[in-house]
Parts: sequence; C-alpha cells; structure tokens
Amino acid sequence: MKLINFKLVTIICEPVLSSSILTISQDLGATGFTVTEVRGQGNGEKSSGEIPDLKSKIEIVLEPQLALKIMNALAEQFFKNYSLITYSSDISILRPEKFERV
Amino acid sequence: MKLINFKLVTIICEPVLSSSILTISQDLGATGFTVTEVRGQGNGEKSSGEIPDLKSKIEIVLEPQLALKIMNALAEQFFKNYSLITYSSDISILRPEKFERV
Amino acid sequence: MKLINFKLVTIICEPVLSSSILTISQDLGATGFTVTEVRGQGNGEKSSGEIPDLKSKIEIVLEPQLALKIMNALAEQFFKNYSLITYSSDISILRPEKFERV
Amino acid sequence: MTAFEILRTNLLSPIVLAFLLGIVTKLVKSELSLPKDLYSSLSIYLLLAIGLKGGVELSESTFQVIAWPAFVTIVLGCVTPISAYFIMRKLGRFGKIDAAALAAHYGSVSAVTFIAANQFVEQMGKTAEGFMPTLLTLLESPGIHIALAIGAFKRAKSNSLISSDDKKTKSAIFHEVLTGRSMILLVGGLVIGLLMGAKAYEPIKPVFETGFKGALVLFLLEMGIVAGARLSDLKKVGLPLISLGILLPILHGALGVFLGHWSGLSVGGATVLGAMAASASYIAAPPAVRMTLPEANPTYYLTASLAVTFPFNLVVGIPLFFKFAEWLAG
Amino acid sequence: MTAFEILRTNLLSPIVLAFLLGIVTKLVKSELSLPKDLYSSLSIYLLLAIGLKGGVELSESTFQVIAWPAFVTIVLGCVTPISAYFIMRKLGRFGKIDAAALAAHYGSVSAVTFIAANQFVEQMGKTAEGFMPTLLTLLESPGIHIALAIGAFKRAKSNSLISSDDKKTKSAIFHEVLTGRSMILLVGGLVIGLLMGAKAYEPIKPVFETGFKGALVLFLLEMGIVAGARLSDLKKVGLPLISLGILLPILHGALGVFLGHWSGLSVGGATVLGAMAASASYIAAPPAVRMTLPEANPTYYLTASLAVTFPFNLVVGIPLFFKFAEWLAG
Amino acid sequence: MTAFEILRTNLLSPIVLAFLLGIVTKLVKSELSLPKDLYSSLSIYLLLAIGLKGGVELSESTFQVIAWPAFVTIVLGCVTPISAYFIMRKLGRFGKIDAAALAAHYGSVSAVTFIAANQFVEQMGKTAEGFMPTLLTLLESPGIHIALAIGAFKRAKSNSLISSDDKKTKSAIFHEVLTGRSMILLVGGLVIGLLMGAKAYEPIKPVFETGFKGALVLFLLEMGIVAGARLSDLKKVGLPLISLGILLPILHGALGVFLGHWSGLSVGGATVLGAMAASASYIAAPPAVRMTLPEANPTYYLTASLAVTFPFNLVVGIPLFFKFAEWLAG
Ligand SMILES: Nc1ncnc2c1ncn2[C@@H]1O[C@H](COP(=O)(O)O)[C@@H](O)[C@H]1O
Ligand SMILES: Nc1ncnc2c1ncn2[C@@H]1O[C@H](COP(=O)(O)O)[C@@H](O)[C@H]1O
Ligand SMILES: Nc1ncnc2c1ncn2[C@@H]1O[C@H](COP(=O)(O)O)[C@@H](O)[C@H]1O
Ligand code: NA
Ligand code: NA
Ligand code: NA
Repeated sequence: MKLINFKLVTIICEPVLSSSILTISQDLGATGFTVTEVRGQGNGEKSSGEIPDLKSKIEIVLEPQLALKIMNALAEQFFKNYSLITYSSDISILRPEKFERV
Repeated sequence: MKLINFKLVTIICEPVLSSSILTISQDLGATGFTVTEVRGQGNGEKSSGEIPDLKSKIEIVLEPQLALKIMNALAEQFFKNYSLITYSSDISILRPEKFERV
Repeated sequence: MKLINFKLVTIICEPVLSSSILTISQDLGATGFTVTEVRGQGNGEKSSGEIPDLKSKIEIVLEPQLALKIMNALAEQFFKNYSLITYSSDISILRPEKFERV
Repeated sequence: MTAFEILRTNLLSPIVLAFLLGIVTKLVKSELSLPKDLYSSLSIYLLLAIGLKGGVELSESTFQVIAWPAFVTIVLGCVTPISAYFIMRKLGRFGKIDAAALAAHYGSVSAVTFIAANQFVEQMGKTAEGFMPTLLTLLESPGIHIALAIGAFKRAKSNSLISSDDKKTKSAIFHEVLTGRSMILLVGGLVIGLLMGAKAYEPIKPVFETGFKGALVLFLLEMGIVAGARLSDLKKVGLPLISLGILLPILHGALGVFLGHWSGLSVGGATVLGAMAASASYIAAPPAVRMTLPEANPTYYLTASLAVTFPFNLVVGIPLFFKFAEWLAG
Repeated sequence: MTAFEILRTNLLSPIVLAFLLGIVTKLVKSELSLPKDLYSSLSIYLLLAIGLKGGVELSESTFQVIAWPAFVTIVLGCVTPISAYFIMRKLGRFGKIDAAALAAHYGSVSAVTFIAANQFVEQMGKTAEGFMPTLLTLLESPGIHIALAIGAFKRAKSNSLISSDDKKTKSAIFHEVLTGRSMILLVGGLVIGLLMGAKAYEPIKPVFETGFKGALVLFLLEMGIVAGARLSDLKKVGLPLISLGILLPILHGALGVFLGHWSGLSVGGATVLGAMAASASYIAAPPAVRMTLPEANPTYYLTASLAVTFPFNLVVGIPLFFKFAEWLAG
Repeated sequence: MTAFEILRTNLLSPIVLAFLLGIVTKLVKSELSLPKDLYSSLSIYLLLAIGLKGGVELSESTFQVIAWPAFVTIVLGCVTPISAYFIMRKLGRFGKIDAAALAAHYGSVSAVTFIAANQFVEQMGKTAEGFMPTLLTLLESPGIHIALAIGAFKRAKSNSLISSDDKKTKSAIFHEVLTGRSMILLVGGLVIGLLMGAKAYEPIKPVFETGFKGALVLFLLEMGIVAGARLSDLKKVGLPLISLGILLPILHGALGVFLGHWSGLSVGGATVLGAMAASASYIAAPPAVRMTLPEANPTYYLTASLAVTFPFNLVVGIPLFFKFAEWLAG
C-alpha cells in the first residue's frame, strides 16, 4: 500500500477535560481517538484533582487541514483556565479513507 | 553523538493481536518494541473483548527501509478482519547499531 | 494561533532511572515532562527489576537546540550501564513561551 | 417453595441485585466502573477459591462417585458445541463461521454462572456435590476446540485448502486455552486443595470461603456494568440471536440437568451441571475465536454470551433448572 | 469521659493513626503510595458497604422516624452552601467565583468524614441511627448545585449574559453529579439492602461489615498521603483560608448537631449529622467545579477540603461535635 | 516429628504449594499473572499487617527481653554483608562490584521469607516472639549500606577518586532505603500498633490478622510466577552462583539461629531470626544497587535472590533452621 501524509495531534490535559476534548474533536471531523493515562508536570498552576500529576494523553490521527483547526479550537476554549498542552506531528498512514468521515 | 534518521512505526490494535504483531515485527528484523495499554475508538466495527475500548499501542524503532515493509505485512494480514491502525513517523536516534540485528 | 517548530524528546528506560532523568532534563532547561508506564523489550542485557519488562516512557517538549543537548547528556551518563533508548522528533506547538524557562 | 417464590428469592439475592445495579449504572450513563485491576483480581480470587475448596472436598470423594458425573460432563462438552452449531445454522440462519464462533462460546462454560448456581442451590438447602469444580474444569475446553475445528473445517471446504499457517495458529490456540487463566487457577487450586487437605485449608478459609460471597457481589456489579455496555448492541444482533440466546441455554440446561440426574448427582449437583451446560463462556472463548475465526463478527458472540445468556441464566435459568431437577428427583 | 480523654481515644484510634502515618510518609518524602486501583477499589467498597448496611437497617425503620431528620438534612444542604459562600466572600475576601467554588465543597459532604464519625460514636458506645446513610445521600448533591448556581449567576451578572454553552455544561454537570460514583453506590447499595433484607445480608456480612474497619485503615493511610501532598500548598493559600477551613466546619458542625438533636436524632446520630454538615466534599465537588467554574483556583478548594477541613474534622471536629451533642442531650 | 515429616508438612502447606503453582504457571508458559496493582496492594497489606501486629505485641514486651535479640540482629546486619562479599569474591570468583551487589542483597532481608518462617513455626506449635517484626526493621537497611559502601570503596580504589556526584547519589540512596515502602509500613505499623494497643486493634483484626494467611497464598502465587520467570536465567548465572545461593543461606541461617538462641529467643524466634539472616532482599536492595553500582550485573543478584535463595529457604531452609534451633534448645 502507499503511504499518505497525515497529521497526529496530541493533547496532554487534566483528566476532567478529556470528554469535552473528544467531543470537540469529533464535532470537527475526527474519526477516532486514542487515550493514554499518563503522569505529568508542566509550569501551569491550574492543575487539579486528588492526584495532581494524573493527566490524559489524547492522540488523534487527522487529515492535515484539520489539525490546526482542532488545535486552535482547544487553545481558544481551554488554554486560559486549564492545564494542557497540544502539539502536532507528521505521520504517514495507509488507508486514508479510514480517517475520513462518511 | 550524532543523530541518525530512523523511523518509528506505531500500531494501535485489539489486545488479542499484540503477540502476533510482535512476532511478525521481530521476524522482519525489529530489535525491540514498546507496548502501552490505551483506550481507543475508531470507526471500525470489528472491535472485540470484554472491555471494547481497551487497545494496545505498539511502538517500534526501525531502520527506514523496514518501516513500510512491516506496515504492509500487518495491513495484508490484519486490516480486513481486525480493529487496528498503523502509522510511521520520522525520528532521530543515537546509536544506530543498537537497532540492527546481529 | 501560529504553529512553531519544536522538538519532542522521548526516552524509554528502566523505571529506576526516571527520577534521575527528570532531574537532568530539568537542570538543562526543560519546563515539564510526561511519563507513561510501558512494557518493552530491546536487545539490552542490563534490564533489571522484579518485573523485567516494565519500563518508563518519558516525553519532553523542548526548544530545538535543547533536544540534542539532553539526549547527549543521557547518552553519556546512562548508555553504558543501563537499559534505555532515546529519540527526538519534530513537532509543531502553539504558545512557545509556555516551554521557555523564566 | 412455589416456582414464583423461588424466582423471587433468587431475584432478591445480593448477587442478582448487584448485577442489576451494574446494568442500571450503564442505563443512567454513569461513568462508574470497577478498576480493571480489581476486576481481574476478583476473577483470579474467585477461580482460585473454587479450585481450592473443590480440591479439599475432592480429597474426600471416591472415584466411583465422580466417574459417571465426569463422563456425562465430557459428553456435554462434546455434544453442546455441535448442537449449538446446528441450531445457530438452521434456526438462526447464521453463516458457517459465525455459527462456529457462537458454538465455541456455548460449548464452553461461564465460571460465574457456575458459581451463581452453586450459591443458589445452597440457598435452597440443596448444596451441590463438593466435586463440582472438577467437572467445571472438564467442561471448559473441549467445546471450544470442537467448535473451532468445525469452523476451520467448514472454511477449508470452501477454500479447499488448509494453510500451514492455520496449523500453527491452531496449536497456539490449543496451548492458550489449556494454559488460560481459568484452567491454571481451577486445576492448580484443585491440586493444591487435594494435596493440602482440610486441615491446612482451615487457616486460609476466612479469605477463600468466608469472603467469597461478598467478593462475588462486587464482581457481579462489574459484570452488570460490562453486560449493560453491550445492551445497545442488542438491536444490532437482532431478535433471532436474542431468542436463541434464551432457547439454547434452556435446551442445554435441561440436557445437563437430565444427564446430571441420570449420572447420580443430587438435585443441587444436577442443577449446577445444567447451569454449566446452559452457560456461554465469555473469558476463554472470545480470544481463541478471535484469533482462529477472525471473520466471525465479535458483536454476535459477545452480545449473546454477555448480554443475553448470562443474565437469562442468572435470573431465570438457574431457578428453572432447579425446578426441573427437583421434578426429576421426584 | 472528659473532653481530653475523648480526644486522646480518638487520636489513638487506628484510622486517625493511619491518616497521620500517611502524612508522615509525605513529610519524610517517601515514595510510598497506594496503587491507584487499590485506592479506587477501597472507595467503591466503602461506599457500597455503607449503602448496603444502611439499606438493610432502613428496611427496619419507619417513615416517621426518618422524616424530620431527612428534612433537616435537606435544610442543611440548602443553607450550608449559602453560608459558606458569604463567609468566604466577607471574612475570607475571596472573589465571587472562588467563593462559589469553595461553597460547592462545603455545601456537599465527605463520605470518609461520615464514616469516621460513625466509627467514633460507635466506639463511644453511642452508635448512630441505622438510617444515617440515607441522610448522607440527601446531603451530597444539593449543596454543589446551589453553589454552582450562585457562581454562574454572579458571573452572568458581571458578563450580563448566559451563553447557551453554559446551559449545556450545566445539565451535563447535573447529570454527572447525580450519576457519580458515590451516588450510584450509596443509593444502589441502599436499594439492594432494602430489597434483600437482613437475612440475605448475612452471608455477605463478613466482607461488607467485618472487613470494613480494616479496609478503612488502608484507605485513611492513602488519604493521609494525599492530604500530605497538599500540605506544601498551605503556604500558597494563606492563613485566612486555613482559619476559615477550621471555622466553617465548627459553625456548620454545630448547626448540624443542633438540627439533628432537634429533629430527634440520638447523641450518635446528631454527632454524625454534625460531622456531615461540617465536612467538605473532595470527590464529587472538584470535577463539577472545575468544569463549571474554571476560573476558580483549584489550589484553594482542594487544599481547604483535603489539607485543612478533613484533618481538622477527623482529629478535633468529630469529638467536639460529640461533646456538643452530649451537652444538648442533657 | 522427624525431619522428613517436617519437610513434608512444609511442602504441603498452602503457601509453598501456591508458590510452586506460580512456578508451574511459568513453566507451562501460561500468560497468567497477578495484576500489578494487586501485587503491590498485597505487599503493602502484608507489611502493614506485620507492623501492626508487631506493634500491639511490642506494647506488651519489656526492654530487657528485646535488648539482646535486637543486639544480635544488628550484629547480623553488619556481619552478613561482609561474609557474603568475601564468599562471593573468594568462592564465587565474582568481580568486586558484582560481589558487593550480591552482598547488599544477602545482607538485607526478605519480608516474605520472614512471614513464611513465622507461619511455619506457628504451624509447628512454636510461635515466635511477638517482637520479631521489630527485629525485621532492624535488619533491613544496615546490610545494604555496608555492602554499597564496600562497593564504592573498592571502585574508588581502582579509580583512585570519589566523585562528588557519588556522594549525592549515596545520600539519595540512604534516604531512599530508609523511606522505602517496607520501612514506612513496618515502622509505621509498629508505632501505630504500639500506640493504639490491643483493644483498638480488635476491630481491625479481621482484616489484618484473620485475612493474613489467605492473602499470603495469593502473594506467593505471584512470587512463584516472578521467580519462575527468572528460572531461564539460571543457565546464564551458572552453577557457582546457584551453589552459593544455597550455601550462603545455610551459613547465615545457622549463624542467625545460633545467635538467636544465644540471645534468649525461643525455638520459634531463633528459627525466624535464622530465616531472616538467610534470606536475600529483592525489594529494597535491587533499586539501591542499580543506582549505586550500575556496572553490577542485575541478572546475577536478581536470579540469586529470587530464583535460588528464596525458593530454597521457603522449601528447605526454614525447616532446616527449625531443626537446628530445636537441637540447640536440646
Ligand atoms: N515541556 C513539557 N514536556 C512534556 N510534557 C509537558 C511539558 N509541559 C507540560 N507538559 C505536559 O502537559 C501537562 C499540562 O501542563 P501544564 O499546563 O504546564 O500543567 C503536564 O502535566 C505535562 O504532562
Ligand atoms: N482517527 C483516529 N485517531 C486516533 N486513533 C484512532 C483513530 N482511528 C482509530 N484509532 C485507534 O485505532 C483503534 C482501532 O481503530 P478501529 O479499527 O477504527 O476500531 C481505535 O480503538 C483507536 O485507538
Ligand atoms: N527497536 C525498538 N523499538 C521500540 N522500542 C525499543 C526498541 N529497542 C528498545 N526499545 C525500548 O527501550 C527499552 C530499553 O531497551 P534495551 O536497552 O534494549 O533493553 C526496551 O525495553 C523497549 O521498551
Ligand atoms: Na455451555
Ligand atoms: Na458540608
Ligand atoms: Na539476609
């Protein structure tokens, strides 16, 4: 099969945000997600929860033009008040049709 | 030390596939693997297991020419009947000899 | 917001090393870290611990010029006697000021 | 007790209520679920506890008493996957591979159903034979292998070849089922129980026996949550599979009770054997089926096992088999 | 017993000592902590156990006996978030949003404080009424919603608009609090207990009742570790919040004891109701507040709940409320 | 009882059988293993339980009775790392760093071996002194520090310098060992037990004492799996280390029993002290060694501790030390 250029958007956030972030990314066109439970620290002060280091890492495979759109949506809604970071990277996938909404 | 261009192949799959995938990647020349327990959803219908969201994320550091080979082998064997995605990305490593089979 | 080119340095190591690695990366200027518990095997012989496959995956978002510096520091201190690998990859972030030390 | 009173007592038992609470938890879309490690820990504990107690009691049984029940159990292990296959093919109109996949589940056994049946007959004052766990280990694997063989054979006939790859998988599956969590813990527990005997069992009884029923409540709460998560799939699988997920346990259960009675088991023992035959595996069978018959739709077999047959047996089936066993016993 | 003896007995009880050990663990910078899954498992177990026992005992209570205590509990649920808000605003000089966030915590209840109070009065020979867990479920959610409503209203007044987004969040939060872990397990346990009755409870009692106090020791060890991790934040939050984190439980606790006594509760029951009113939620409230009032500083409410009010109640508050209840009872 | 009967009773005890089942699990390549969190939870529970009970019983001991046993325990803590170092150097022909690493393990103590020895002597009707857990805490850390100091010194002599980095590591290790999981739980448990006394212990006894032996069975099952996973390394480490992994516990065990007897301990107490001296740490020592002596090969010390010495002590060593203690006692 042929490799196609795609984007992987990663978000690391307070667990309380996960479900909102997944909803937003789905609304904007993502076809799936992968969540990992991680432990993290940054320079943010807003961290919350009984276990302060506990974070969720969300990874989303996306068509390139969607990546910045989702990142900006999250930045606008959450950067001010919540503890999270987001970044994107280039990946090569097979089966691009699998990541397109029908 | 000097940085060398390498590939990182990632596979996210039903847990039941992990051991087969590790065997295949080893047979094709990978020298190691890293597995993370994750939770995920896609648009596949074939997902299985008592806990349907539970997935395994397998990461393999590889010489560039092996990456596509392994991805294609997995695509051929598993894409039709199983729930999984795979992608590759560019990384820079130290010690390339560590990732070569003797 | 605008995307800025940054680096993501990943380290996969014996759990016993994590805290030293985090200290080193902080000393060299990293502003945070994300740690995932993983299971892994390589061709190293030095692996230790009651559960030999248990590894820590450390991810650090960094200004590009810091990446190689941290990787080299780890290589020098730990490659000889410990079980670990490290690699870097290109990512695009928002808010570069978040990842700069004040 | 009338049939109604028996049903009522069963429905108001802590484990059935805990299971229902688990289902309600999902229905109201609560995020509550037991931590994964607690769920596995409880299942390890329950299996080992059954094994240990079974082993201790086995050390007091004679070969004569066990021989016939063991024989009919093996008969059930050979017959039920075949009957399940044909019923799924003919009545359910499922494809060959899906029917074989379902047969692997119905031909094997659910340990929790076994436990629930034991608790039920005990509550009814008809405690089952102490060697029942031994029968449980006999019934676990044959059905899976027979059904998978049917599936492989049917597929080979259409493809007119058996790949060598297939053979490798098959022996891997054989190994996996035989060394699976439940086999190791049940057989291991039986052997330990047998070797150590009742006296050495005494000091560990508080954990493995006194604590058993409470632990079961927690486990069934999570089983309810897991089953509840599958309820939305009921629409996908359709009425035929739902009906067969009730019919099949009735048939297999009746056969199990009958053979149990015939082989000399007490009312309690025959009920438990019936529940075993009626139950569908959802731990050992699914991964084995997934690897061997990947074309089979997992939604079918998981929904049927977890969201239809298990609740049916727990709430209605077990009391039913009990009534039948009582009737047979005259 | 003199006040001093009571304090001493409380301080030397296993759960208080375990909590202190947890704090010491953090003070000496040990890496010890309970596995996350054990912590959740214990909290699930404790909540379900309270529910089950409460349900069984509820089946033996009459409506008359419960009506007034239930009524004053709801009154407490409506009054304490408001009093907490104003005290935080006026005495603490906190901003509107932070005050509302704190009020959501102090208007709700900490289940562990409830349990500790029950254990304490039992140890004092004044076991509380069996229906106290029912009151616990009544007190959990109203306070959160009232405080969040205050916060949303105050914010809207400054912003002069309520976004539709806000409404969506609010109904999601409402759902989340009502179907949260503690509500499901407490209410679910109550219903199961009520339905199954004392006889069916008997076989699961070894796990849910005999094991309760030991499990609590492990849980409080981890609570101590969690609270200890927050101790370093005490400097950040400053003396005003620390003082209010002690004053507020005294006020609310006294009110709770008084209303409890007035509604006909025994000395034990009034003490427990006081402890409930005095306690600050740290499980249900924080995520709800984080989503609804994101501008509020989590360090304030988490440190106040976990590192000030909880330890205060555990060590000093509960014995104090008990003394007050005894004094009221004459 | 004859030596043979004693060995047999030990071999057929639930914990030894559970350990063997764990090894078999690995030998048949089963994927069964206890969830990681269950394993840590059990180890936390077991350590705290030992501490609590030890503390309660300590509150009934006098200083006189403990003084000499405590003294000989500290002597063992200083002598065994040195004897282990020289035996590994001379008989085993290991390098300086590897010998020091092994010495850190054999100079410290395995809590599970301690527990197993206590269970064994109790089963033999010779329950050990109640203050044995106090001795356990004394023996845990000195050996590690002495052995690591030997290693650092030997290395420095070859490198002719001690880096300042080394000093930083050393104080970090010192802190880590002293505040490690086992020290916190054992010492913390002892202090809690001592403070609360027997009466307050009563309500938590069902969990911490009645449940102890059952929990131990589960723990040893996993220990067997962990040890079984190391069996394949036996070939790598070679016959010399395997032999020394048996010789060393015999020597240290005999010394421990002898000193125990001499210091006034009962047959049970002397046996347990012998088992402690004979045992090799596999929780506190490995990470400390890994950080301080990274050149040492972990396969050596982990295989020797887990796959040789622990099974040897569990199956053969403890009964042997018991026989020796009986013989000394005349
Ligand atoms: N420089 C960094 N490198 C890696 N992960 C980071 C970094 N900064 C922040 N994070 C992750 O993002 C989470 C939220 O960051 P913060 O908002 O700074 O608390 C942290 O808990 C980390 O998991
Ligand atoms: N668009 C996506 N972004 C991130 N992860 C995905 C995506 N699609 C699928 N996955 C992951 O791959 C797994 C298998 O996908 P599927 O075959 O669609 O069930 C899912 O459970 C997710 O963990
Ligand atoms: N080729 C590889 N691909 C992915 N992960 C690897 C690879 N080699 C090593 N690792 C990871 O790095 C850890 C340490 O490697 P090693 O030093 O070879 O034991 C392993 O446990 C794996 O988690
Ligand atoms: Na069956
Ligand atoms: Na309150
Ligand atoms: Na030792």
